[in-house]
Amino acid sequence: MHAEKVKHDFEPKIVAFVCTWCTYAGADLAGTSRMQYPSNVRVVKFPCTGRIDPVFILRAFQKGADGILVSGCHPGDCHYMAGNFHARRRFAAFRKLLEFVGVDLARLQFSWVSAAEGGKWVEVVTELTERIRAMGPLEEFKELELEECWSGKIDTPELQEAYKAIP
Amino acid sequence: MPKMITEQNLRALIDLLVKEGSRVVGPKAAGTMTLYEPLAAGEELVLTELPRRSAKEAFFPLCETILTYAKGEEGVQVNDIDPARFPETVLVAVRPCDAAAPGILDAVFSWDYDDQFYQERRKKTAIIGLACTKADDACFCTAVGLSPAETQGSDLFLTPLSGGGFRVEAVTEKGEKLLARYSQLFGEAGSAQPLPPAEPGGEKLELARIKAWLDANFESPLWQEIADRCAGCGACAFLCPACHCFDINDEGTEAKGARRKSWDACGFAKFTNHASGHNPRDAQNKRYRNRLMHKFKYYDDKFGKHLCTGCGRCVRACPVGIDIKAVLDEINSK
Amino acid sequence: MTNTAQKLDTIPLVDSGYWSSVTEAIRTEAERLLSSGEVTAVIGYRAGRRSGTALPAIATSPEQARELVFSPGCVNNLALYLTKAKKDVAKKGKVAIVAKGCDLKALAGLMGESQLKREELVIIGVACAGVYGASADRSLPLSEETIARKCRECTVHAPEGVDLTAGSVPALPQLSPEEAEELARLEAMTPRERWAFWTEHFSRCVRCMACRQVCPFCYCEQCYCDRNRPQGVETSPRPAGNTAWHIVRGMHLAGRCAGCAECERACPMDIPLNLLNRKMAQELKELYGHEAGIAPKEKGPLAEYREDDDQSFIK
Amino acid sequence: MSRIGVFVCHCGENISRTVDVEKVAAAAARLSGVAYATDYKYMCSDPGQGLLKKAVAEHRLDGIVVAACSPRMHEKTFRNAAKSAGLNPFLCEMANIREHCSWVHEDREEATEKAISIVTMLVERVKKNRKLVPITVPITKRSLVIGGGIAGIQAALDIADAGHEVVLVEREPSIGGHMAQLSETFPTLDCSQCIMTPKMVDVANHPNIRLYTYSEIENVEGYIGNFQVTVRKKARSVDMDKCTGCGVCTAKCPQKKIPNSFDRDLGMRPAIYVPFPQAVPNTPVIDRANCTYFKTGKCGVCQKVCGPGAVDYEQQDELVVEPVGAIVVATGFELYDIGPKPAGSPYEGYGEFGYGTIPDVIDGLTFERLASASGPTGGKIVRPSDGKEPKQVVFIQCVGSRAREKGISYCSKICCMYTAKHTMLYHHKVHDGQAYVFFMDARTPGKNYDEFWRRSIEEEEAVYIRGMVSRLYQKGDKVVVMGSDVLVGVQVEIEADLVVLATAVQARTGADSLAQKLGISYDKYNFYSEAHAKLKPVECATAGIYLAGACQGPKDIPDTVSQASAAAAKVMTLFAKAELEREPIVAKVNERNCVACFYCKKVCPYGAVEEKEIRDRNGNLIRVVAYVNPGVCGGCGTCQATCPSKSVELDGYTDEQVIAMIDAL
Amino acid sequence: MCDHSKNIYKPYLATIAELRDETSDIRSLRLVFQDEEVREKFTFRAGQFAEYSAFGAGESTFCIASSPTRQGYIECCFRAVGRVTDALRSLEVGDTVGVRGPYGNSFPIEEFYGKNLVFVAGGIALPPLRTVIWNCLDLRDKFGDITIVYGARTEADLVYKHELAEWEARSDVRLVKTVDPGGNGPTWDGKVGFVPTVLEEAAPAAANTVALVCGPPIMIKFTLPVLEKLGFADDAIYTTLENRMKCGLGKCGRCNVGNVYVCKDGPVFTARQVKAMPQEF
Repeated sequence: MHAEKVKHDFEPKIVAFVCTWCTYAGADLAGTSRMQYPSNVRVVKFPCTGRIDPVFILRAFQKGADGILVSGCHPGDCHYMAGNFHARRRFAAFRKLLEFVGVDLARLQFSWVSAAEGGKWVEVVTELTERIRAMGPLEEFKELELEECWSGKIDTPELQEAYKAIP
Repeated sequence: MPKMITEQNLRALIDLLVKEGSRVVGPKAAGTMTLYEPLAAGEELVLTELPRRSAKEAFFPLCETILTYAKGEEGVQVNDIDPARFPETVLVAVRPCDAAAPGILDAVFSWDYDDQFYQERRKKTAIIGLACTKADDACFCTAVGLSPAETQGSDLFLTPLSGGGFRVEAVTEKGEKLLARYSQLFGEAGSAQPLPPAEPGGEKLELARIKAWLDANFESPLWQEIADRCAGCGACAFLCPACHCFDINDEGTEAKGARRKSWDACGFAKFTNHASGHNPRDAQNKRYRNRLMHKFKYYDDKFGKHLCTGCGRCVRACPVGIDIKAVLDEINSK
Repeated sequence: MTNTAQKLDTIPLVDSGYWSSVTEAIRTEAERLLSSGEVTAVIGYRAGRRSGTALPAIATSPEQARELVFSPGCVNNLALYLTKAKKDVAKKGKVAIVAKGCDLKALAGLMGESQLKREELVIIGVACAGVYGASADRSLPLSEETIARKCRECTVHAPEGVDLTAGSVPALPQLSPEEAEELARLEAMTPRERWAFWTEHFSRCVRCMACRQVCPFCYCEQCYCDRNRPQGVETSPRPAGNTAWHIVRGMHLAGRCAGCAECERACPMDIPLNLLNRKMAQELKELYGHEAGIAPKEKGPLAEYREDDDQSFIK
Repeated sequence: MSRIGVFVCHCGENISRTVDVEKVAAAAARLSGVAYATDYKYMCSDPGQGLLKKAVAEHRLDGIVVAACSPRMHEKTFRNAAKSAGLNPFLCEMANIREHCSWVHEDREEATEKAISIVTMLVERVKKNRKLVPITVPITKRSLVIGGGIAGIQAALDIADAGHEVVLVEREPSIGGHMAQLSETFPTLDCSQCIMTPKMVDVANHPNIRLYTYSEIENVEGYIGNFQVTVRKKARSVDMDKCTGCGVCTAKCPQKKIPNSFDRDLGMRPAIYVPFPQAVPNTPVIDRANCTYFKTGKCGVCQKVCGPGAVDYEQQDELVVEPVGAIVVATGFELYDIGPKPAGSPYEGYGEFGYGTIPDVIDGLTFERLASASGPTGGKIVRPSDGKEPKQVVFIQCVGSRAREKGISYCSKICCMYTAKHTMLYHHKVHDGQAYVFFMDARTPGKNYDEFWRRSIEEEEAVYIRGMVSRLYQKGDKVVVMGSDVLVGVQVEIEADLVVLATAVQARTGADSLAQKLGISYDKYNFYSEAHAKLKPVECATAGIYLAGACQGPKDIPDTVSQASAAAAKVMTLFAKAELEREPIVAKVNERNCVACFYCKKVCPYGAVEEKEIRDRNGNLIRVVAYVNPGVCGGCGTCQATCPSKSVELDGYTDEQVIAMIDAL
Repeated sequence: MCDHSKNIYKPYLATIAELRDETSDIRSLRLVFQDEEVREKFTFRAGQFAEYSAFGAGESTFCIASSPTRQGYIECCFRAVGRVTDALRSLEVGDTVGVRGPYGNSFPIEEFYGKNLVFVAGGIALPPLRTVIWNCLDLRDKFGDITIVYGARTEADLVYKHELAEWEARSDVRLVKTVDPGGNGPTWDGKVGFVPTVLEEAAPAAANTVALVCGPPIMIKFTLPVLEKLGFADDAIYTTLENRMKCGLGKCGRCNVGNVYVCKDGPVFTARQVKAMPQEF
């Protein structure tokens, strides 16, 4: 029934920031329904999308995420009434800022996945993983991590060595 | 016999040095500014402008990794950075106010404990100074005892000649060696006259008088008056050729990461803040006082030098118009 | 000068009488306010040591009021001196502040954020013709060449809602919107090109925090980026931490920034920081119709919502 | 925090089938800060929990990660186990390697790798977890019921009977609400007054009920268990303590020509009046807008005739503060105004149906007053225009309801049934009369409802015409109703003597402003929103506030009474505990860093953020900071994401915890 | 002492051999250098400090709290109040920390030979004196009377409780322990009162005596006049200053009080020296 497992050259790191009431539960439902999806995603649970600080997205990119999903309750379904409405504005603005700085927004997905939408969770995660896999690793932030003074070039051989020494 | 070098040969010298594996750092166009940066070729050298940041970062970089660590099964592994492997460097077209700085900073970086990150770079760096023929109204090197033609601090010193090219003076043995090694690029100076040095304006300062006032005026309304305006940023300190405060931080996780040393500024509110919340310099007046005292009194007390070369960078950069020259003028007149 | 064919962009935008009339109006009002005891201090500008410069001044006596000036060198947004981080300045009692139109927006923003109360403030508005740009040759008069980029697109030459307007707005030519053009140029780039543009700038950042320290809205006691438990943003001046810092700052100011461009002016590394703020302002205007204005707002675009807000970007 | 125990569950084979649990445990054991790691077949079983408890003691664990199923499944279980092992339960976290891993991935290698990474993230998180203590909130065991209709009366009586004090606030001079206006009720045709008035009297006499009529809610502060409600007692101009209800004043009042709104303006009342004879309390009120004394300063008849001297023209509105622990909102509904579109109304009017212009076009509630034995006509059905008995009556259903183009798309739920009832009442009173009903659908779910509806057709001879009325106009003393019968496919024209419109039920005018005072949410029609449509149908999202009756949406009497009792039961459940215990996932303000921009307050969906003044020892104000009331905080964390300096932090989801997880990626 | 020939910022690695919670947030660590050579060569003097790192969090400065007479390990004691101290506190026996040092000057123990000693400490400031106390007790016959006045806010805030008991039991030490009013439990057998007051009551003779004082600024402020009243000269009073430090090497520019670098000119100062400094600490 299941297709033969394909080995890919590049397996992206995908981080999902989700609210506990809808999307986390939706992902649970995908589990109880034994749906299958790529194993790249790591879920970080929040009470509400309203709690998700843009800094977390930035930090995840810096720490090696190749793609990020932010997902919560559909509008009107927020367990806290309005958290997702605030989140919606916050991320509408933040994605524009990231885009302006030069982050490809294809790497940052937002979705509403309810507790009943196990299928949608699978769909969203699969689609994002495949898209990022096709795009390749997010080099931009990784390059930055290695750079030091003098206009961002690794300046000396010993520094290059030092960075290599960080496993 | 005085030597000279044409501008073309100066650029050729850079090309040659780079080719031989030296790192050459000099003024280079960086967007709207000029910065001291590693040069890939002689043509990148900019001779007309004072770089926005001082040359101190050739010895004391903005941020440098001093060690890396990783936690493995057998505990923590610390990976050293060996200063012995820093590259041979030539700092080229350094203005006298920048060239003077290392001579001031040597004292603190070798005081009992040798900071090899600084020392090793210092040892391996030759400085080719360049006399200034123009100054702006922020420049005040002459007021603090330097001059646009000051050779002290340089190993080799260039003075622009009226007909183009530069008169070359070997100031130190290091300079002599450079001169000898690349003699094919240097010619005889002949009769060409050097361009007159720049004339920075402003009142002369009696630094001893200023120090005497500082000795006696730890408490003074002056500090509050300046602090009222001071926004508490670090622009002055970071652009200063002589400021050398730094911070040490671990970046990374418990499992792996790097320890880094980076510039810090005594004007920052949290500079002296204890983890407990106690802060000895808890107000901007105390912090500005420390800045000025450190420059013209404390460092003098300790090392007999003052931490100012009159480059004027802090004057130009201060977003709220604090003018250290005006402050010194005021103290000088007291 | 014998040179009659003066370059068009170096022609003075206003005659020097304008500056002296504004200066005189500020002095007169400041003197009156201080001698009547209506205020304890007037925050204004006085001339700096170097020609063409001016610096923030806090006049507490009628004599000091006579030293206040208004010139093209009066670049600072003095609202800075009213916010909490610099609260020493606004000593006890009512203070007056000299404010250009752009500064008024910052004052309004601060009122909306409960940092200021209008009734505790006397605002001396300036009918402003514009000020020098950061790299201007200050020996020249204010001209198309020397004017600040933000002033080229100023819509608030005449202050509103102030207690007194100093001077009157002279006739000013329409100037090309350089910043808007630059923004459009960046928007037209590919993400990778923009990334290169910004990281080149950010890699030069020395983390002197001048952008933060001069920002009227960065009045937090403890900046998020100075926190170390957790260290959300790396503090050392490396490209990674610098980029994070400027993105975080851009986000923290989104919907709050009044567009005074002080961050950009203060930056010793010439990072065009106001482009970030301007971009966010433009987006928030498009998305939610928000614009920084002279009237304080109750909430601001990122503290409120509508149920039918755009969500086309959400799957 | 660095003696962490990691317990990897096989979940029978549910996890171990695809995840190499031993490898996960071994990898966990190598993580810094992990003092003990093991795997076990069923962690949630008694022996599994025993294993955990034993390990806590043996290895002095100060944090636990159970890698097993979803925390939504067993977080409570393991936190309780941790608690019984002497550990703060909030130092225990679950790594979801079943729903999020073993069940959704087939490749053993990949799934194992993912499980290790999930466990690593949770271990890093637990290192930053803090001990949290459940929050207890004291409860004031009194409740407020807003609205004295059948919903409010039922809720108040239930709570009062359980022994708790109730404050019942009614806007009108008398309790009773819409039900008191009805003639008879479907599907049993009981006389509404007969079943209602005894309950009204019970309220008046109940020792646990404090009744405020002619009063409104001025302000609500506080939170669950601890509300402070300010009630505005409007000036009645009659001293309730002195008045004996003798009725002399109303009889002697010279101003008698004021339309009585209780009777839908069909009858008249004096300026000092009780709205209807069975009113509770039976104390008159002076309608100051229409009283000659108040308008001109002359008259004063009522004061002169009042024996006990109860009439008090100087009486002022009075504000009373009532501390209560719970609030039942039962403010009911009003009828859609079917006249031309009123200014400010979101809905289009029904000018075309002549309401307000043609006197013999009336709404259903007016018909109730006509049919009521205690109504203005004594129960005789007559036309408002000439007092003649109508021989042909047309009833039109769905006026306003289910009319998206007019602004309302919902069904008003009660109209099908009351129209059927109207046809019956009409037929009982006018035996030779004919009732026609224009209807879209007949909706009769409910016990004995369909039977009742059929009876109106089969026994009471009402003619039901499926279709909408297209036009309606006055012709002589008749009202011509033109419509189409879509079943037969013909145009119908009826010359009616009376037209009765079944108008939509809508939220009370001002329902939104009351909601804002209460801090509860409401939908676009201003009906109050329940916390969950199915599972929390009587609770508001704001803790401690409950809904009863038509203020939440159109309802008939049985549903209203059921919901009222349900709301009362919720209040009693709350009051059954000595103190309220809440999960401590609430936001806290770091007062040292707070700069009082109050963005937290601006975004808080619960209104939990207050402004707190910090004063020195001498009482001088130093500064103002934000304060999050833990009793009100819902724990969403929106404040923290919004706070520029992160001076407010949500316990259980702190930045340190989140960033530790991200860094462990 | 560190081999600074290459990288003066590189710490030695040490293993936590023992740890002890002194109070709810104060912890003592006993550290043993991992490198055998360092273990043998590492020497220090009482009063010197070191930079301790928790890798990933950074470095923090505390005195070496153990006595130079006890070899093979060093001890430190700290309150978990910041990023680094929190991280240090989260480490367990067997975990690795970094140590740089010893830095700064020290108490001139040899000059105290033959003299009486009075130690006055408050709260968490006992560790810098504890190193001297043990140093002197280990060379007991070189000193005259030894008096220790130690106080804390409450009983629970006293550090080194087991050692207090040990000193109390010794006949050659006079320990006066005290807690602030209200800080005493039902079984408290010490004094109740603030340290300066208790010191005044204890009234150690000033003749041929050196006083070593360590404590919070407020305690120092009220203790110095008491000592003066008891007849102690400013030169006979020693204290230590603790400023925020990063390098510990006299370079980073943080710890200076006027032109005095606490990390190199200090941390041990006489009262005379402290009085001569600008009052900015």
